[in-house]
Amino acid sequence: MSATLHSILTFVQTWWVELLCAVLIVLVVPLIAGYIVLVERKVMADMQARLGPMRVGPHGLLQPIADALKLLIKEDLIPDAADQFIFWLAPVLSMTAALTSMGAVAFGPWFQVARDINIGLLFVVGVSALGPFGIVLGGWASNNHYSIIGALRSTAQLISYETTAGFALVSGFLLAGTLNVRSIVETQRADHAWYIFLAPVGFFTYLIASIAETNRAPFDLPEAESELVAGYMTEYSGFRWSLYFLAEYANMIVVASVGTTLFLGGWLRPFPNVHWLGWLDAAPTLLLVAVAAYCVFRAGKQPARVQSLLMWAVAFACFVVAIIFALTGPFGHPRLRFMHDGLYGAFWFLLKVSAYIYLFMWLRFTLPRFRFDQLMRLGWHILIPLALVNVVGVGVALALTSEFGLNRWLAMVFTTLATLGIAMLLLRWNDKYSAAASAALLADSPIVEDSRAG
Amino acid sequence: MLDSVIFYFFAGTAVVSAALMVTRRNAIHSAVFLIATLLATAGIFLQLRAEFLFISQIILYVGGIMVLFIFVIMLVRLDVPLPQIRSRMQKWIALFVALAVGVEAGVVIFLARKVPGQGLLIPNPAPAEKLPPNTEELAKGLFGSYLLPFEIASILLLVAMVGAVVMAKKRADAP
Amino acid sequence: MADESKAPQSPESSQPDVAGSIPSPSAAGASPSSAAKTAAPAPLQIPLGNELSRRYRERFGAAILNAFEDRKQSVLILDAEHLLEIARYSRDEEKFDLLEDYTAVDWPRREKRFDLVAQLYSFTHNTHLRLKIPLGVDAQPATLVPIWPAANWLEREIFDLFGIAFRGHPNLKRILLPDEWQGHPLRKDYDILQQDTAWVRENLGIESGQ
Amino acid sequence: MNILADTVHENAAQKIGTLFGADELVINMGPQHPSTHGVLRVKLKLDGERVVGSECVIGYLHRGVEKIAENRTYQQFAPYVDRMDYVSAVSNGLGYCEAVEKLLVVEAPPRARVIRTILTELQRIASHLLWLGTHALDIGALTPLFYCMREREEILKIFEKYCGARLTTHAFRIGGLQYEAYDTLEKDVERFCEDFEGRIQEYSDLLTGSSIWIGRTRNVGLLNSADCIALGASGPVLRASGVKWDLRKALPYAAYDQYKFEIPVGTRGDTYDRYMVRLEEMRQSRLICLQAIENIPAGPITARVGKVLKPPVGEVYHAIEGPKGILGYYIVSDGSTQPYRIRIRPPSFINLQALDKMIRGHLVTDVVAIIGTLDIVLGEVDR
Repeated sequence: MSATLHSILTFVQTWWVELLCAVLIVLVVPLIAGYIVLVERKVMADMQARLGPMRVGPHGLLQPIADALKLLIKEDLIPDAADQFIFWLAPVLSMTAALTSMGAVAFGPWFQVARDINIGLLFVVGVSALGPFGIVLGGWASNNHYSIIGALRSTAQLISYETTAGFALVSGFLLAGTLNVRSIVETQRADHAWYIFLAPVGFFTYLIASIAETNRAPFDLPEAESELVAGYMTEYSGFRWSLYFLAEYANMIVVASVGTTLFLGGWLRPFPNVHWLGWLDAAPTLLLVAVAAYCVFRAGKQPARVQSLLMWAVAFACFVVAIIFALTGPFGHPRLRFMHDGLYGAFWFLLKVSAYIYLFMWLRFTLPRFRFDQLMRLGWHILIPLALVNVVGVGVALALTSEFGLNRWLAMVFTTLATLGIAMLLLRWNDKYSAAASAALLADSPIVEDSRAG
Repeated sequence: MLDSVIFYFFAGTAVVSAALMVTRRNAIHSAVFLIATLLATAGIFLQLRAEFLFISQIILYVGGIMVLFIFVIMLVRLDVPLPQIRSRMQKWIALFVALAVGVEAGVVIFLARKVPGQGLLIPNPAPAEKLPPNTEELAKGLFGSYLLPFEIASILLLVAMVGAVVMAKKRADAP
Repeated sequence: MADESKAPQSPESSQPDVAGSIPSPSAAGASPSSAAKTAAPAPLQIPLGNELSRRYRERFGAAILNAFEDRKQSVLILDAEHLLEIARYSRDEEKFDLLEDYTAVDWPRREKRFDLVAQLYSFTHNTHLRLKIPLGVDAQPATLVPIWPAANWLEREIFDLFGIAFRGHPNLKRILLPDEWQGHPLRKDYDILQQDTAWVRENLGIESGQ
Repeated sequence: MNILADTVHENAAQKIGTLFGADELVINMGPQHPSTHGVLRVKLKLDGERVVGSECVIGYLHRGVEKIAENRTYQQFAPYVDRMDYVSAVSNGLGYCEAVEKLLVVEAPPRARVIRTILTELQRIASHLLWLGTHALDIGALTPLFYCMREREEILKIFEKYCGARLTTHAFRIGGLQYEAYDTLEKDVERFCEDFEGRIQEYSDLLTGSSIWIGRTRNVGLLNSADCIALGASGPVLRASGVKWDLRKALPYAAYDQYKFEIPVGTRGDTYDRYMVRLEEMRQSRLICLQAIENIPAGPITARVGKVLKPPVGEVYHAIEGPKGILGYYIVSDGSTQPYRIRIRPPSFINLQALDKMIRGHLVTDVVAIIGTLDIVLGEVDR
């Protein structure tokens, strides 16, 4: 008995950082996801000339919490004709996949659960590939036409775009020469370049594929509300529904993190090797102080005392964090400098992830939705070939640099242009194809026949 | 200690799910338990530090093949019993095959116990944490010494894929 | 209430223009005295003597029961038997390619109880033409769907609300009211107070809305 | 007759089997579905996701307006027409009032006709805006809805200032108007029109050139001009198929003969063309409004019709170009104060008939786009 206890204690002693991170992920990610929803609604409101949530808390700051509470106390409905077991399992599976894949993501040099896992990003990609099960099983178990169509759409879409995402990541892996998250980031520091500049085609194919993989607009067909009500989630409500919802937002964080790590230099600040740009590290402090100041400014204008108090609290929290950043920063106390890497890394990483997610939102509110066949055509006819060609291109460029000593940037520019040329060809071919396809559609449907013949 | 707890957890999950997979009537339930089995096996791989094998198991078998399995199960009408080829001998053949496999497994285990170090079941006794990361080794093996078989296998798969596409594609002139 | 007050009135005072089966004596000039009181001195209904009516009369003779103009709108009254051919002629020869509207009016005291009313429009000539087809209560007029597909739902609506069954209609069933509904609401003897309370009680779970 | 058997109660496996087997799946779209724009129910017969047949089930909103009319006086019935196509109440009112005026053989005075024209054109813009927003939303573009609502709000404010109501306005009276134009009407309309040009450009920027939008609407829901005419489809649907015809030009009513405007036409008769036609119609309506406020004639706002309306015996059919198509009123008078029969020719009802033809061969996704592009209002379909 004591041996078991001892071994557990040893385990905890060895792995306490990882355990802490894991617990933090499980606890904090749902909260963060909730606040991403709030931010999304605010961004949407801003783009649509309105205010967004304003009622619960100042500027709707407590809205996510209210929403979560509402979802938790909602009646837990399971349709009569549903497959009880699978209906229960599916959302759990989705959420588990999303949270597990977050385990290998490094939010800064310190904060990572699976620290020295050798396959790093591959782990993230692989485990998030379990997500479709949650969707397809949930759709099937609901026993509803809309659900099943949503589920099938979703699975087909995820499988297709995972391939693209995989190939796009390979181009980054080729450049980094490793799968380990830390090594990937450090290689980018050593290479004096984020890989978005060395493999732009890879990044953009990944960007598109990652939007599709998270079922976000304009690829949100599985849950296209105007067609399929809510797709695979139609029969879900309350807490189960919120699990799906959280999984979607957690997946967004995951794909954004992967993209950031591989293509946007992970937790490196811009120009990490240029010392005279060290003042860039003042950014987090200034940003937080600015937020705090704005909160103080708005606090006076809140209608209720509680609300202005809450505003003050937010301002205070921001200010405290700003002080921590200042103390550990380049101009801070030398004895606190050891925290610099972890904190500032996390800041830059989260900043990039936020920008990435903001892009998702921006696209969502700007673009109409694809149709399923168009989505598939984009995936299989354009993106997959493009990503494949890009892998070859990056490989050739690497060979040119290492074997023939060609300038790295020159080689990359050259191969990128070649890849884009091929992409143009693909596009033209696709246009021809789709024109032919729609002609065929018209040919075999009675739409154009003269109805007056009768 | 903890290692064995984790091992038995994975092993138990694998065996129980496998049994459940065989006994479930509902094909989707069977598929779910098959997924559980595969995941548990992947867990054992991870414990053995075969990271690449672990992730390939998940990406290929779970993320790829099983998704297609479920797809197919959903596409096929399952309430209509397929006209199966049944023969009276079926029961006996099944029994014979089961017995044969059982005996074979028993013999292997028996022999392995007998000659330690040479049997199939006793792996390299090096502790799991000490195993070297093997992704690179795997790559070197596949793209180095075994390049030709690797390429042959890939061409074979390509042929199969093209064949499948050709067969599945509807002829333009088909009715 | 409406029913009582209106139905007796209609045969005498209000029907000259929509003359029933026979060319009406009063359709032409004798515009009703009530009209003279409120409106212009010029008669509102005058016989239609233009080219159009001449062509129709030449071609179909007795099938054109009457032709007149009401507030400068041309009206032809047809025999139901020849509806299909006249409709086809109107579409193909007279270029009335748009069946703008198709409806019915109920005259319960008349010998031929219903009028089918079709509003035609010609893009070529930019003119309207109204066809009116008096029908007996059990008459089954030919469907116009083969000529103007637009008639499909319109005839279903007439069937639904007036109970006129069209011969050869591809899908003649109720369109606005539930399939099991009893009665045809736009008939004058179907008072708004006597709706299908049984259906309402059974399907909506309420006593009648009235 | 019931070719579309309901399969809701089949068990899951069978259902999924039928989804991809040789059999066809029947899916019920509506009556409670986010994109059927009301209580429309479409039974879709699908082969995979492709529509092979359909049947509209309507009548959920049937209120028997035509029957009610027979029990009301002419004036009493006027507010009822507002509640048919409730997003373009002003147009409905115009059609009704003009029809009764024709029946009475009176004419509204010029001032009333110009003000009617202004308000009706504003209503056309409002109706098209609501259509654009919801149509774009159906196709997945979230933002245009809010932009469109913002502009529609301005129009509704003008209505509110004019007659006190925003939606079911009952703005006109038989014989003319009840209310004199308020002092700043011209100014309000002018300000709106000035802003509106840039606003249309905003929607256009979001949608017109977007390749996704084009992909979703080009060649979707084709309806050629012959089919349009045969099926009775009118309004923007007809014009998008290339027929340059508009009742405002063909048989002018109100004050339309005084203003210059173009009739936009499409070439292919697909969803994109209908979008472009409606967008251009909004621009043209704006131009009409601008011309109309230039010169609103002075004079009385109502003709002398008396308090008790007893139209002479007879009948009249009067149609106007509503935002959705030909909006016709056929009124039979027996000389009493109540109409003997009022028949309303509802553009939505007749346009909806074309749905089956338009969606055959398309995907379920396109059904949504096509229902949207028809611009139906169920209150008018069911009456």
